[in-house]
Formats: sequence, C-alpha cells, structure tokens
Amino acid sequence: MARITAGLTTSHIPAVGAAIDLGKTGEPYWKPVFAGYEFSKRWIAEHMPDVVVLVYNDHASAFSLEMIPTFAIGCAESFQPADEGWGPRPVPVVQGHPELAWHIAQSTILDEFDMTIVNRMDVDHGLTVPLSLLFGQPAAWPCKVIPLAVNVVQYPPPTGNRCWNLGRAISKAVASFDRDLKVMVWGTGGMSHQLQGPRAGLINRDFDTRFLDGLTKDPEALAKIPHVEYVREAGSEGIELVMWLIMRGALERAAREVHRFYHVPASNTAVGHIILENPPR
Amino acid sequence: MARITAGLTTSHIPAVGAAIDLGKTGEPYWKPVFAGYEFSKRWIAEHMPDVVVLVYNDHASAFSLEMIPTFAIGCAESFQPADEGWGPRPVPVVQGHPELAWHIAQSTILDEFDMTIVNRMDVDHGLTVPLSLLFGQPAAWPCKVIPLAVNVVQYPPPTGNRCWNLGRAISKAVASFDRDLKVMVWGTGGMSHQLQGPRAGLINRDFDTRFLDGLTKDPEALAKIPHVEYVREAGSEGIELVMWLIMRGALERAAREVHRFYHVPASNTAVGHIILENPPR
Amino acid sequence: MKGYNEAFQDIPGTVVFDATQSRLGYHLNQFCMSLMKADNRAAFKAGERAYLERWPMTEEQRQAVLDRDYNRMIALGGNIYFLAKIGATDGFSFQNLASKMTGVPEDEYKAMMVAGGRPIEGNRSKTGKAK
Amino acid sequence: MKGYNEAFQDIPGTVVFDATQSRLGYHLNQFCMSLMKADNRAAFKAGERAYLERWPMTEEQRQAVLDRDYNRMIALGGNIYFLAKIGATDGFSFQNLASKMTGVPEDEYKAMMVAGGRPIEGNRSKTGKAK
Ligand SMILES: [Fe+3]
Ligand SMILES: [Fe+3]
Repeated sequence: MARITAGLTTSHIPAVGAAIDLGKTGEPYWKPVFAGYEFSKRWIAEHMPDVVVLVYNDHASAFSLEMIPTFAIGCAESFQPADEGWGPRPVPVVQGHPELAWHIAQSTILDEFDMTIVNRMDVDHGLTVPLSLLFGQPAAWPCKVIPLAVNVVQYPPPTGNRCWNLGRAISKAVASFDRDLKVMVWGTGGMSHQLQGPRAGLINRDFDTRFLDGLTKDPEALAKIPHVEYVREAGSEGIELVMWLIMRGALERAAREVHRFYHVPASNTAVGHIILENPPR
Repeated sequence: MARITAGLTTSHIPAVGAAIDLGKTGEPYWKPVFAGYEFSKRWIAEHMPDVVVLVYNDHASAFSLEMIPTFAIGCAESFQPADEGWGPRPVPVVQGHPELAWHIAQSTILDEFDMTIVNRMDVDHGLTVPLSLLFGQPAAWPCKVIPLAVNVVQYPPPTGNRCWNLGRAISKAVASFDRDLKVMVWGTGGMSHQLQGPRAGLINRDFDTRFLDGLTKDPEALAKIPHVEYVREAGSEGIELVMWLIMRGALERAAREVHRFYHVPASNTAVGHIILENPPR
Repeated sequence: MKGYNEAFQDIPGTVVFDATQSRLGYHLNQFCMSLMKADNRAAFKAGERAYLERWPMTEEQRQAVLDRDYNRMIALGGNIYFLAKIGATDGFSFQNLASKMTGVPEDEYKAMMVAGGRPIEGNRSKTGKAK
Repeated sequence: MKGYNEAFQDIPGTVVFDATQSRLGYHLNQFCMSLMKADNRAAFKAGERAYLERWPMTEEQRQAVLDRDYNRMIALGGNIYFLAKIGATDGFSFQNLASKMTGVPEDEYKAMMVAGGRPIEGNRSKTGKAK
C-alpha cells in the first residue's frame, strides 16, 4: 500500500524562484536563504518520494474570479508552468499522478470534502518554487506531483480546522491506495508577510516561531487559530499558513522534526521551512 | 431577517422545456404532465418568494471535464440560458441575488463546506425547466434565483448525508441574512430515470413513492441511502435525487406537504413534484 | 472504497462515470462540449471526420461517433450528458437516442415508456445478489 | 458572521478581499488576469488607455491603473495577487510595488526588510483593542 513517509513546509516566494532562474543564488542577499535548504536537498535525495501531494495556493493564475474553488485537486497527466506576467518560469513541466490523485479525490469526496476535480490547470510559483528549492534545476522533476490548490485569495478561505481535517482525510486516502508508493505531503506559503497597502513588509518573528514550534508539538492548537489572528499577527498574506495544517494533518501525531530553517527576509517575506518525518514502520 | 418559507422539488426534464417552448403543452401526451403543476402555479403566485435558491445539476453545460466542482454557488448578477446543442432556450435571463448568494457562500464555507464560488456561468435545462414549470412563460422571471449546482455527473457525487447537511447550513445562512426576504429552496432532478445503455427507460414507481413519502416523514433515513442504491433502484440518472435532500435539509423538520404529483412518463423519466411549507412563524 | 466502485458493476446495462471512464473519455467528452457553439456544430456537420481529427481521441472513439453508436461511445468513456450534444446537433430527441441504445424501434421504446417504463424487477442485479 | 468581516476592520493598513471588495473589483481584477498573455501585455503597453477601455471597469479604476496607484486600486476592489500582474508587465519587482504602497523609497523599504521587516508592535490594531 502507499504510505506517507514525511512532510515539509516551505515558503514559495516568487523572488526566490527568480533568484534561482537568474543564477543569483550565490549573491550575499540570497546566500543565507538557500543555505537553509542545503540539508533539505541532501535529505530529499536520500528519501526520494514517488509522489508529492503539493498543497499550495494559486495566486490568481489558474483561477480568476470567474470560478473560485475552495479545494481543487489536480488529476491531469501534467501541468504547465503558468505565465504570471513575465513569461513562464524556465522549469520542467510538472508530471502528475492521475491514479493517486483521482483516488484521493474519490476518497475525500466520500469522506464529505467537497473537492473540485481539475483536469487542466497551469501551476504558478506557489507550486514550482518549492520544487526548485528542494530539487534545484534538473531537466525533469525527479518525482510525480499532485497539485492541491487551496483558496486563500477570496475571503473566506477554509478554516484552519477544515484544513487540518482535510489532511487527515488525505492520510486515510493514501493509506488505502493499493500500490507501493512513497508519498510526501508538502505545505507551502507563509510565513509572516503582507504584500498590500501601508502595512506591507510586516514580519512577526514571535508568531512564526510559535507556529513552527506548535506544528510538531501541538498542531490541534494551531488548527483553532481564527483567520483574523493570521491576518493581524502574520500579515494579510500570512493567511497562507492555513495550508501548512493540511500537511500536518496528513502526518502522524508522532511525526518528528528533522530540520528547521527560519530567515528574514526574502523579498517581503519571512522564510519558514520545516521537515517532519513519520515514525518508521 | 430573511427566512425560508417553503421548498419544492421537481423533475427538470429537457423535453418538458421543449414542450413549453414549442407550445405543445395541450397535446394529449403532455397534458397530464402540466396538469400536475396547475395547483403549484396558483400556489406560488400567492406565496411569491423574493429569492429561490435553486439546487440543480449542470448537465455538462457550464462545467466540462476541465473543472468539476462538487458544490458551486452562483454569485453573479445574472445568468444566461445555455446553448445545449440546439440553441439557448427562449426564456428570460436569470437574475441572481449576489448579496444573499455571497452571504450563503461565506456562511457555508465558515461552516466547513468547501464551496466553489462562481461569478460567470450559463444555466442549462436543469435550472430553467423548473422555472418554466412554476412560472410559465413570462417576459421576465418574477423573482431572483441563486443557482446552486451539484455534481452528479462525475463519480463520486456528494453523499446524501452531505447534501442533507448542506441544506441545514443554507438554512442557518439564510436565517442570519440581515434583510427581510422570503426565500424558497428548490431541489430538482429525478425521479427514477436511466438515460444510458441497454437499461435506459427504467422506472421504479415503488422507490419513487417511498422517496416522496420519506421526504416529509423521515428525511434522515433518505439521507442514509448510498449511491449504489439510487443507481440500482432509480436508474443511473436517478442519482439526481440526492439534490432533493439539500432542499429538505434547508426546511424545518415540521414542514408540511401541501402538494404532490407523480406521473410516468415524461420522455424517459418519472416526474416527481412535491411542495413543502415551513410552519408559519 | 474499493467496494464503492465495485458495487456498481453488479447493475445490468449501466456504466458508472467514474475516474476510469472519465480518463478514458476525456477528449471524446470535450469534443461533445464543443458542440455547444453553433459554429462548431456547423463545422462538424460540414465534415464530421475532419472535425473529429481535431480532437486527440482514439480512432475507435471517432468511429463510434461517426456510427452514432452510443453504447460504444459509453464503453469508450463517453458520458450520456456529454453525448447528448451529438444527439442535439443531429436534431434527435433523447428518446431517439434511447431507442438506439436499447436496440428497439423508437415507437416501441415510446410505447414501453407510456406503459410505465422498463420494470425494475429483473433489472436490479447481474448476479442476482440484489433482489 | 457579521462579526467575522468586521473583525478585520480593526487591522491597520489592510483591506481584506471579501465579497464587497470582490464585487467592486471584478473587472479590474479580470483585466489583470488578461496580462498573463504576452499578446495582451504588448497591447496594453502599446496603448494603456485604449486597452483599459475594453474592460467595463469604472473610470476611477482605469485612472488608478494608469497612475499605478496600487493603494487606490486596492481600495477600488483590486486584489494584490491580481494587481501583481501589472507590476510584472511593467518589469517591476514586488519590492518596488511595496515601496509604492508604503510611500517610502525602494532603498529604504529594502533596508527595513533586511533589518527584520515592519515590526508587529504598534501595527496590530487601529483601536488598540488587540495588543
Ligand atoms: Fe503565496
Ligand atoms: Fe437532470
């Protein structure tokens, strides 16, 4: 049977993608950002998953205001990098895993999550920057990816509790998939950042640290944080952190933190990155 | 505050729409079908709602296989009749109620229903035939309509229980809307019919009668019916009946049946129509 | 969950549009969607094969469309709500399509419906497990 | 629920993209989506006003785009994830947009970020209810 081996969270800042694409990772400004992923790149090479369920938010790329799904699961064979206004990122096409994606869609719908099934979708920096951070610049991504897009653009987004429970439902779905696959779940976005208006540039190291601590030790408490607290404490785009709870809900309660990185700033944002491993079976 | 005054269910057979549009309602074949709606037309003229929340399924008109939402709520100002292959039906443009629709969207998402918000959508016979059956052929529809599209095309559809609970969440949402509006909820589709393959034409009067009886007396029991039982007993397109549970969940437990009509056949389908009134306040 | 999909297979004469069928019939069904535009219907009517070549479906699927073999289209992943657009383009009613799928003349099919439809007795179960 | 939307209004310098904003900014944001195509970007650059006239937005919204007044666009229903496409079309980084929105020179804004960002203390609450 398929099993979830590990999860990780990471910011998905577009400027980080640009730094990689333009060969600036060695510059003094960027060096400390990428240093935080050195361990992670070695770790993932040793623990290469067959499939990543990549939880991210679409930043008004695949989904306009015409149709706004709360949870959208990508069941296509492949997904093209989106043109977000400066041409598509020069990264490989993302290869999906339709069989597992459809299985997760079916299982979660029967568990009463009201998923939107998507068979055609371009993927933006929210999905491709995490891949670049973990895998660098290969000719092809080394594993399959199932995009799971969460609405955090149009209010209201799903509650933290709903995200947590979706994670649990994904865990159940993966465990019932009848093929021997190593699956990881990634939660992306965050940490504290505000990209709009006179309060742009807000960073809250204390909030972020508590969130990183709680992710391993007390995720149930994090799942109770109301939206207004994210926006107040972590900035308007800090709401992206609800997506991390999907990752956490998909892992076991006893998951162990094996790496943590926190850095301010990358562009306007606090970079947060943590790796959790499920207990060995 | 807004309140739900009544609910009704009705089949939404395309051939019924064609009979109306082509002036065939007086023909011997069609006469008994439309006779069943005579009471209903007088009743609704006396109890005219300000807004109808119209639960229906899109029949591969607004939603292709590119993107399949489980629950999609129409928040637009208006909705055009869809061209389903023979030109759009000659019926008025459907006027939405964006304020209430957005309010229901927000309330149900915070109640952990994973709605898809839709701001641009054509509406097919699933939505317009019920309007024609109740309102005839006016120059403009006499009330606002909020389309609520439920996936019953791609398996799995939402469970009956999920539909029932969505109805309850809609009831809560309407009750918290700060305007004095009379709202009805309509559940459409069904009853027994199969449109595909060698078993096409299946009709199950016993199942349909039990379903109509249970709708008033024991809706909780109906909410437990598994998908396979709908398909087996009521035909592959009989699965549309799960949508009736959304209507029923939105009404009070003590709602009273004021009209019932059942007729076989209209085209390939058993016509089922029932009107339930909430107790007066 | 495995049980979920398998349970439907006991129902005679019925194909449930699950993930397998949906993946199989994706382009066939998307072709049907294209018939929602009058221009496309005209182009299809003007040259069916040429129009079908525009869609990356299998040759089997194309042939089933050309043959108006609805049961075959369903077996190859078509869904009746999508396929209905072909019927509409042809100007046929749903009852005409039903007569094609059930293999009886349209008159006879209509008479069966007027007489109360296809009975449920004997049509519940292939294996007889469900009575 | 009423409390849900109102709670956000206590947060300084922040517009939450709720139903009201979304309805207000619908066409402004859909215009931004159009800039995801190179041809449209070229057409916009070749004649901004003419391009904006194609979209049924208000004259105020058009002027805010022409002025690259992001705070005004946000007040008029723009959402930053959509508006970022204008910045990308102009070839500006997000930090450039942030400097425009915060009204400080880009150098100064960058220096603030390098120094740890805008502090949360004093930026939580308009009313002082949240400390
Ligand atoms: Fe983001
Ligand atoms: Fe229907």
